[in-house]
Formats: sequence, C-alpha cells, structure tokens
Amino acid sequence: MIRVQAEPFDPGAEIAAFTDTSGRVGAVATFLGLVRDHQGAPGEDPARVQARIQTMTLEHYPGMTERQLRTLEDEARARWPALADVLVIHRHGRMAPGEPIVLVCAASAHRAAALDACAFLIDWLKTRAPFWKREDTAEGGRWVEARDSDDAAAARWTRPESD
Amino acid sequence: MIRVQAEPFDPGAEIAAFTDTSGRVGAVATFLGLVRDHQGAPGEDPARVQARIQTMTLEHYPGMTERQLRTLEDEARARWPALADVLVIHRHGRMAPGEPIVLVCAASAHRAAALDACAFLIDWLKTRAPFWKREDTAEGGRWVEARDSDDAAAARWTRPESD
Amino acid sequence: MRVLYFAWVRDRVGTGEETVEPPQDVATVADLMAWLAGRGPGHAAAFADPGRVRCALDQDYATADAPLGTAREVAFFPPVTGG
Amino acid sequence: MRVLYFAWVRDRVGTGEETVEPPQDVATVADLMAWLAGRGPGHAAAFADPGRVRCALDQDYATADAPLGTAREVAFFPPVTGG
Repeated sequence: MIRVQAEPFDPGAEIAAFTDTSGRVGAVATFLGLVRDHQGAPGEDPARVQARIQTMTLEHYPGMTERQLRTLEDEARARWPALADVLVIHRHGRMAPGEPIVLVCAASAHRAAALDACAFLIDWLKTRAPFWKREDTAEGGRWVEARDSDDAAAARWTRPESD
Repeated sequence: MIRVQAEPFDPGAEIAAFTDTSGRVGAVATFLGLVRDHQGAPGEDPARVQARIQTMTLEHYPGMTERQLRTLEDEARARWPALADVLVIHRHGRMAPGEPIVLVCAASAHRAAALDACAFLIDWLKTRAPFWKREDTAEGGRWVEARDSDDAAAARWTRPESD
Repeated sequence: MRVLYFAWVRDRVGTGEETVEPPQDVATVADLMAWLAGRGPGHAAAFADPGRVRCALDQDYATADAPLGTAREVAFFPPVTGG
Repeated sequence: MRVLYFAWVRDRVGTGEETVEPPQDVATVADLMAWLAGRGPGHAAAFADPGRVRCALDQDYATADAPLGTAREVAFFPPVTGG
C-alpha cells in the first residue's frame, strides 16, 4: 500500500499494524527516514548547519508522486514474488528535526525478500519519487541538492533484463 | 545494545524507543523475525506442517549467546563507523506462531550504514548465535535443520581483510 | 499545454503553473526548455543550465530528447531529493 | 572438563551437562568426540556423524582439528538455527 500525506505518522504504531501475526509471515524489514538537523550543503560544517535549520519543507508533485510510488510497489512485487505485503508512507509539507518523513515496510515468509525489497524501495524512491526538500533557516529557504550517492544506490538494482 | 530474554516484546514500542528523534539520526533500519506456522522440513508441504505446529521452542546456550551477540554488535560498529546505535533483542523459550523472535535495529545519519548493518546483523546472527529451534507438534518435538541459504547469506559479508 | 514548475525551478520562473502554446517547431523537451527560456528573465534563469532540470510528460519521466508528442501536462523540476 | 550438549545432541546423549576426564592423548575436538562416543549408546548416537556436530571451546566456535588446549568448558550442538 502507498500513502502520501501531510499529517505526521507514528512509526511504531504503523509497523505494529503492518505486522501480520497470523503465522504466515516470518520476516518484516522496515526503513524509517527522519528529518535531520544537519542536512546542509555537501562539505558544509554540520555544526554550522545545525545552528541554522529550523524546519524542513517537502514539496511534491501531487498525482505523479502517487503514480511513481505505485509503480515502485508493483516493481518490488514483480521482482520478489515471495513478498507478502508492502507499505510506503511518505509525508509532504513542513516538518521539524526528528520527525518521520518516510516509512518503508516489506514482509515475507523468509528474510531475503523482505530485506532486499525494503532496500530496493527506499533506494528507488530516493531517485524516482518527485519530492524536493527545502531547509528553512533564519536566513530563508535553501533547496537541498540531489546526491550522486543516491543515483549510485539506485543503480545497483538495475537489471539488464529490465530497465 | 544486546538483549536475550524469554519474555515477549512489543516490536512497535521497541522501535519507537530505539528511534532517536533529536535530529541527529536520519535513518533507522529494522528487521523483525516472527514464528511461522509452517517451518517444516525442506520440501515438506506447508499445509501439512501448518496443521501440525502448535508452538516453537528456542533453546540457547546461556553465556555464549550474549558473548556472540556482543561480538556481532562490535563487528557491525567496526564495519560501519557511521552507525549511531544498534539494538538486538532475541528471545528463547516457547512461542506461538506470529510471536516475535528477534528484532534487529540499526540507526545512522544516512541510510546506507543503517540498511547494510541491519542485514549484516541478521545474516550473521543466523549462523553465529547459538540458538536452536524446535517445532512442537501433537506428535512431539522436531529440531529444525540449518539452511544452506543462511550460510550463503552470511558468506556475502566475509571480507578478505578480516575473517 | 499545461506546464508545471517545482522547487527552485518554480521559484525562478515565479509561478507554479502556466498554460502555453508553443509553435509547431517545438518538438522535443529540449526545444520546449529553450522556447520557455525566452519568455522572460525568470524563465531564462530557470533554464539557464538545462542539464540541471528534469522533465515529466504526463507524469512520467522524460529525457531532453523525448518528443513532446501529445503530452497535455509537462513538468520541470530539479533532480528529486525525497525519502 | 565440563561438557555441555544442546538440542538433538543433548536429546541423544541424554543429559545437558557432564564432567569428564579424558586421557592425555585426547588432544583435539575430533579426538574428544571420538572418545565421548565410546561412553555409551546415547553418546554413540550423538556423535555417529561428527560432521553434523558443531563445537565451542570456552564459548568460542572451534573446528574439529582445534586443540582442546586449556579449555574448561566444551560444548557440542547442531548447526545453529536462531533468528
């Protein structure tokens, strides 16, 4: 399932609700992304940035976001047919440091599919889902730059037989 | 931190307590292992096993278990110095299908260290921590056989420069 | 044709959305960026370095050489930074 | 020397723990398994296929060719199946 929302969510409660305790599922892998207080520009002193950042605002492309996340879920289920369930929650709007931004959960009978699908989903989401982070500081907003390492992380999931 | 206990634990509450919301941590990866109702022997019909299994009993080697899990945590922290925190909870004793057995959590500023360390910890734990699963059925107990795929999963973390 | 702008592309253009009617010879994404850049100083700043701008045609990613075809919604934005 | 048994090794031996004093020529883990196998039918069943049994010396994993050295606690068990 895919959820795009402005409202905060409770990661522990979401993971508990996602966890199928019927005995069918043996493995649940999750990834939680939180707002850091020291995003900053590459190479910038974290302490300097930390002193500055007040909130983070996530802009997104309504419609395309949901479409891309659904495609992502479909791709994960096609790659790992053993997946029992998938959940992706992604927030937009203004958030304070420490607040959850994104939660990815993947469940399967054995651990390999859950762990791999969870890593795949967050890696691809980082380069495919149309979200943009802006740091809000006392001096105004600053758009966060995309990181080459995110492209590299997503590229390791590229298979010759698909795209 | 390492915890070995007979008592059940609440995965959602443990993950919530583990999650540092100070703004220092940007990524929390977790793995939860649950008792399945259809462990069975390799190749055995899951439906047949499911009809049979009542509870699962985990035996362990007190002392050595804690020692191996501490070594595992030390190894993860040495491999991923960016790790902010690590938690491993592993139960022993009798459990019903759907109950949590093991929880691994790893936190870091960026996601790579958290995701990789989480997968490393559960893969190594599966081949290093002295636990043995027994299926308790109406006809008596049956020790679960080790899986070659677990050795293969652990082997991918073996680096030439260490062991 | 509906054109959407996001993040710093929108900040520079000065609006999040506009409707445009480019001439017939604007056939690809790259053509459209070059044509939009001529609409004013904000647009020019947004598309000053087209290599830094990403595009979606009807909500699917498209490269600079992609034909506009029958796309009704075109969006321009920086590389994404979610997650 | 304290010897511990776990899981089906313990089931076959019939006890989880015993104290033994093997002779001087029992120098390695493999030697000890062969010597323990001679203690009775339960022990013989437990060590019938030594390749299926794992060992720890003072709570660290040891291979069959490892010298017993000064180990005070020796444990035998099947390959682990936790997690």
